[in-house]
Amino acid sequence: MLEVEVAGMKLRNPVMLASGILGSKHSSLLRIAEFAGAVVSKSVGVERREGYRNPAVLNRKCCIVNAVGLASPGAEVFSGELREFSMKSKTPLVVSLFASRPDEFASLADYFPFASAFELNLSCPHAENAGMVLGVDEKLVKKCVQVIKDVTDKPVLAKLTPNVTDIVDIGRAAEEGGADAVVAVNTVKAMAVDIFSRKPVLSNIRGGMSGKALKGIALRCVWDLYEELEIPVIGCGGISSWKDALEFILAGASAVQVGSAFYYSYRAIEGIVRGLEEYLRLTGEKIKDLIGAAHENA
Amino acid sequence: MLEVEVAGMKLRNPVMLASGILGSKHSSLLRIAEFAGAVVSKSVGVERREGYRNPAVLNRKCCIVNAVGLASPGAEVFSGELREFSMKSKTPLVVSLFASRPDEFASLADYFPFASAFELNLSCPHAENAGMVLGVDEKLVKKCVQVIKDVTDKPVLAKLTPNVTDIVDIGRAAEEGGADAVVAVNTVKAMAVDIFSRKPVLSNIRGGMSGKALKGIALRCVWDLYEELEIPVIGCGGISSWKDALEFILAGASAVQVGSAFYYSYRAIEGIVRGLEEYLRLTGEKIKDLIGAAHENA
Amino acid sequence: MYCLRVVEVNRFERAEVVSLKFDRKLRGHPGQFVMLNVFGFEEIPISLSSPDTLMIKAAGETTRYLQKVKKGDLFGIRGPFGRPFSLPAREEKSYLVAGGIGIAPLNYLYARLKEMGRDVVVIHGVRSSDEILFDYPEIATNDGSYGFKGNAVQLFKRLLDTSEPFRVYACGPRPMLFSLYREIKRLGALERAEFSLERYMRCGIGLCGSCVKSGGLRVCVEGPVFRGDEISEGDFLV
Amino acid sequence: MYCLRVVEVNRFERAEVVSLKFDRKLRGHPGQFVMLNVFGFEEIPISLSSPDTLMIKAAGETTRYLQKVKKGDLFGIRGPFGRPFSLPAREEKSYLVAGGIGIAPLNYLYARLKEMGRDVVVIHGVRSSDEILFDYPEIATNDGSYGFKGNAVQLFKRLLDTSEPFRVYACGPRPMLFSLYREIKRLGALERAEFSLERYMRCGIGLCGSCVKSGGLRVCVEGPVFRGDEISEGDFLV
Ligand SMILES: Cc1cc2nc3c(=O)[nH]c(=O)nc-3n(C[C@H](O)[C@H](O)[C@H](O)COP(=O)(O)OP(=O)(O)OC[C@H]3O[C@@H](n4cnc5c(N)ncnc54)[C@H](O)[C@@H]3O)c2cc1C
Ligand SMILES: Cc1cc2nc3c(=O)[nH]c(=O)nc-3n(C[C@H](O)[C@H](O)[C@H](O)COP(=O)(O)OP(=O)(O)OC[C@H]3O[C@@H](n4cnc5c(N)ncnc54)[C@H](O)[C@@H]3O)c2cc1C
Ligand SMILES: Cc1cc2nc3c(=O)[nH]c(=O)nc-3n(C[C@H](O)[C@H](O)[C@H](O)COP(=O)(O)O)c2cc1C
Ligand SMILES: Cc1cc2nc3c(=O)[nH]c(=O)nc-3n(C[C@H](O)[C@H](O)[C@H](O)COP(=O)(O)O)c2cc1C
Ligand code: FES
Ligand code: FES
Repeated sequence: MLEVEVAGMKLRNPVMLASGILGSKHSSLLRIAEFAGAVVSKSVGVERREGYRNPAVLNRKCCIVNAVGLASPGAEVFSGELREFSMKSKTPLVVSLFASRPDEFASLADYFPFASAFELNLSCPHAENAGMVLGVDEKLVKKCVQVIKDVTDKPVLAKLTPNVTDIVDIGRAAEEGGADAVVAVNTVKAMAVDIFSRKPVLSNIRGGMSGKALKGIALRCVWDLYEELEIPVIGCGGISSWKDALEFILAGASAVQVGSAFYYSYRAIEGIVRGLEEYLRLTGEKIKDLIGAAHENA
Repeated sequence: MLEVEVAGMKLRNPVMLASGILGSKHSSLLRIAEFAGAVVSKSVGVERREGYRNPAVLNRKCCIVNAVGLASPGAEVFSGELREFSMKSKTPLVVSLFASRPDEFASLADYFPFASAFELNLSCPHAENAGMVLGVDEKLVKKCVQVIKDVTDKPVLAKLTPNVTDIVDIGRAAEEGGADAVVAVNTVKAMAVDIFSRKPVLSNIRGGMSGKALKGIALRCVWDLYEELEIPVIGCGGISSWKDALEFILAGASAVQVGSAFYYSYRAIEGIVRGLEEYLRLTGEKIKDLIGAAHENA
Repeated sequence: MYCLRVVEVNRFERAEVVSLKFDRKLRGHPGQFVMLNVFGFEEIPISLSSPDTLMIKAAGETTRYLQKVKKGDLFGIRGPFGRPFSLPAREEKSYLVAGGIGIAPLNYLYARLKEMGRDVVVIHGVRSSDEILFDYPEIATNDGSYGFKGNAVQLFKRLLDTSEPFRVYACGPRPMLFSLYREIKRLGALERAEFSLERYMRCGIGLCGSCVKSGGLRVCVEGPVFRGDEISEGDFLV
Repeated sequence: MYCLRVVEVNRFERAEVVSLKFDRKLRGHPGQFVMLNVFGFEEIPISLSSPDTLMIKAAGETTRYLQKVKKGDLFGIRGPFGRPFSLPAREEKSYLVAGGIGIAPLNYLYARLKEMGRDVVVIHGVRSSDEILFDYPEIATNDGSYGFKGNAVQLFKRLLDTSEPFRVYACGPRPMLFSLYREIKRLGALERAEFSLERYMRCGIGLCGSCVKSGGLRVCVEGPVFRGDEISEGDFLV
């Protein structure tokens, strides 16, 4: 009922954990993997990276703004952590990678022989020399995907930024580079100023906005990508209920990723999976038949 | 205490009405002009325009998504409506213009001799052949501003879209074209799907998101534009309280515009003005001395 | 927006009116309206005719389609929105003056006033007996095919007892409202009368400005119900 | 984030501890913490030591700066966050075992338990008499300069009366918590003990994952207070 196949991965349900949320330790990944269709680990680069000073995350009424700055122990150490996960769980593990140049992506793949797939972070909006600095440039995006596809047979997902004039152009570049799917989207550039101290709240000044406020933006990106690309689209941004997830699936998402909703509940994914299940039991349908269904009615 | 001078306009307070909100009739403009520092009228083009069918506006918890489609009676009829306003109110009237080509902007100016300034809508994200289709292109933006500056001595504000890879590039183009200020920002592209009917909610499918969810995005745009441009920045997006307004002013806005907040209260602007007044009475400061103050502390 | 399902359909075919009952009560008050999203057609403003019913008269494409709705059909709803009718003081007698489909919100108000044990007269004016929707005692037909021959305002003038405190609540076509307004103005009782007005609506939430009337008032928020003294003659002439 | 103003400062200079009282009570419970944004420095997690005070020991740049705070200074606050201490049953005697600045959250718990009329023993272990912050009767000093000579866990073992129902609440440095944990485990009473743990925190709201401990539990949400049986020995060794 809930099974989907995305980018060559068979998932028991279409609800994945988004990168960077509780994805740094095998223990939290394991807990979430009990219910998730797949988990994506925190983005990792070749070298250890401190990340930004606190405050690095801000919770507002309708959104989260974060500038964690891709804090990571580096590929070698992190591969040990993730290996532990892969030994204990059957849930597919997607390893998210960041890099400052296309060829760095290639060198990262080797560290994670146990990965079910790789997700390229071409979209973090606050890292100085990684993420969206590559992801706004069609040529670089294509190149990044190509170099990693050259060194691995595993599926490669390109995670896109909405901070571009036309996300479809970027999605097409990823497709041309050989991506097996695109993930739409990472956070939107945003910030906050504290009126009492009269300073930006985040130490990095600018951050990325996620959560409910992102939903309509992400949904539009999924809709447009679905219309123009051949490869599947994975939806991400502001999904916190089964209704949200279904909205994305109807708009063309083959699967969805859930991040900020864990602020409201550790059972975010469990709740969405259960909700979709109940809904489909009522309608007697299969989730995979609903992917993109709203385009026929539009 | 609250006086500011923006783009050559002296405003008794920095809180303006945003374009497209209650800006089609002189009677509603008059009511809002009682408290506002300035009002911006609904965008008008040369010809009458139907706009999109209903549903054209959707209210969600944290945001409004609209695709009104620049519905307008056309310049000639609308000039009569606005003239009535200008005869009855001393509050500066900014006339918002849309066009499908740069030269059309020039032909519009003549209809509104009573305007205090013009605002160029280079940013509506859902009109087919106007707004953001021009506003994503630096050359066109520069050209649009130039042609209207050639035919009028009035201040010209360029209203920018956040749906671009780098809003500062677009802002710079407006500045080079001779704009007296930029307004940041118009709505972000977004949409919604109804899971019961399995259709996009808006008749136009895609719309623009405004309201609280837009605030952090707009604030980041204002911050970045303030750092790079010489001309003043007018903040717009998700402002609904005096605290929001102050946040934008500290981030570099010389004035702010308020739109969706009228969903919560017709007294949105009155409330913001009163709140700022009280705050400044407490601190003993002048609002104009706070413009961009957070940059010094960052 | 949320979705409601139709659980009962009542057709008044000769009047080209349909009454739709939904699976849930809306938390609204008499005089308020919802934005009804008729999927595949338009989203239109419709007054509540009870906590869970809407009555719709065929006027164009969407409302004509609605005449054919079946039990089980789903509709999108935003609202209820707008200012409801205010309620009369205990000693006041209420005159509810409806023209045509204008009976819809007044029917809801009637029920509410009866619950409260108030003294109410409903006057419903229609073109001919075909268009009678409820069996209120005071019916006026233009063609005299039933009840009083004439229009609702004429019947109202005949029934109004100005010797005791009264309130007037009105909904109907513009010319009818205008003639009633002038009558009430003549009586110097504008602040005792409330009129439900119509304007083209897009947003229903006070932003787009398409429903603004004189005085800068928004029919979707400050209305649709206005007190007589909030209305100017021009409001009936647009 | 919102802002609070300091209305009272209490300095314990020899202990390098400061207690800040704010202009407003935080709606929190003993054991919960806030993310304290020290403008110009870092945002750090600090436990509530009462509904409106925080006690901070100098540990690094930010906490050292905090020692110099003055009345009137403003701080950003997110929270209170996290799971508080659970309260004992009426018949249970509570042993609050604190090491150093670990007394902060237990001081708040003590006040709450006293209000409820419960039987409480507070055991506070410090290095020397310089570091005593409150005049609780049961003080252990490593150097014997005051009270019991030894550490808090040794004193706890001496005072614990296992013949009656009891609960243990603990906060302090990792080695102390570990030795207490083993003692409680030996007694087979892990589910009667609660430990307030510390991990590096970024978000404080359960997203970033930096505070995750064994079992996938988040110290900022499922903690900082954990029951003994939710903790594994490894949690003290990282
Ligand atoms: C506050 C309010 C309450 C109403 N309550 C009821 C009711 O209870 N029952 C009922 O039958 N009708 C009611 N109407 C009128 C109803 O909204 C219109 O008849 C309907 O919108 C017609 O739509 P259509 O597509 O069938 O016709 P169209 O062919 O699109 O239009 C026919 C006429 O309907 C009016 N209309 C169309 N769209 C709108 C719109 N978006 N907003 C306002 N008017 C519009 C215009 O005058 C138009 O000329 C109400 C209107 C308002 C403003
Ligand atoms: C739930 C919780 C409650 C706490 N309650 C109190 C309290 O009531 N009083 C008190 O004095 N201290 C408390 N602490 C410890 C306090 O957070 C650290 O002492 C403080 O962060 C040190 O910051 P610094 O910049 O001065 O030192 P740094 O030089 O930055 O760091 C010194 C040490 O403090 C710890 N630390 C630094 N930053 C953090 C962080 N973001 N999260 C967790 N630990 C950090 C690390 O172990 C680090 O090695 C608590 C910690 C946690 C996790
Ligand atoms: C605290 C935090 C850390 C994140 N870290 C990463 C990351 O390392 N890599 C990445 O691709 N996305 C990262 N993201 C973005 C999320 O994966 C996701 O794209 C975004 O938050 C939108 O989804 P949501 O609204 O469900 O959170 C992070 C988001 C948050 C809130
Ligand atoms: C219903 C609606 C209509 C709008 N029409 C226009 C318009 O005609 N021209 C324009 O420049 N902006 C228009 N906007 C955008 C607003 O002026 C403003 O930029 C945006 O809503 C963000 O501000 P807010 O969050 O305060 O609403 C419209 C917005 C809404 C909600
Ligand atoms: S319908 Fe938009 S303001 Fe009333
Ligand atoms: S501090 Fe981020 S998950 Fe706990």
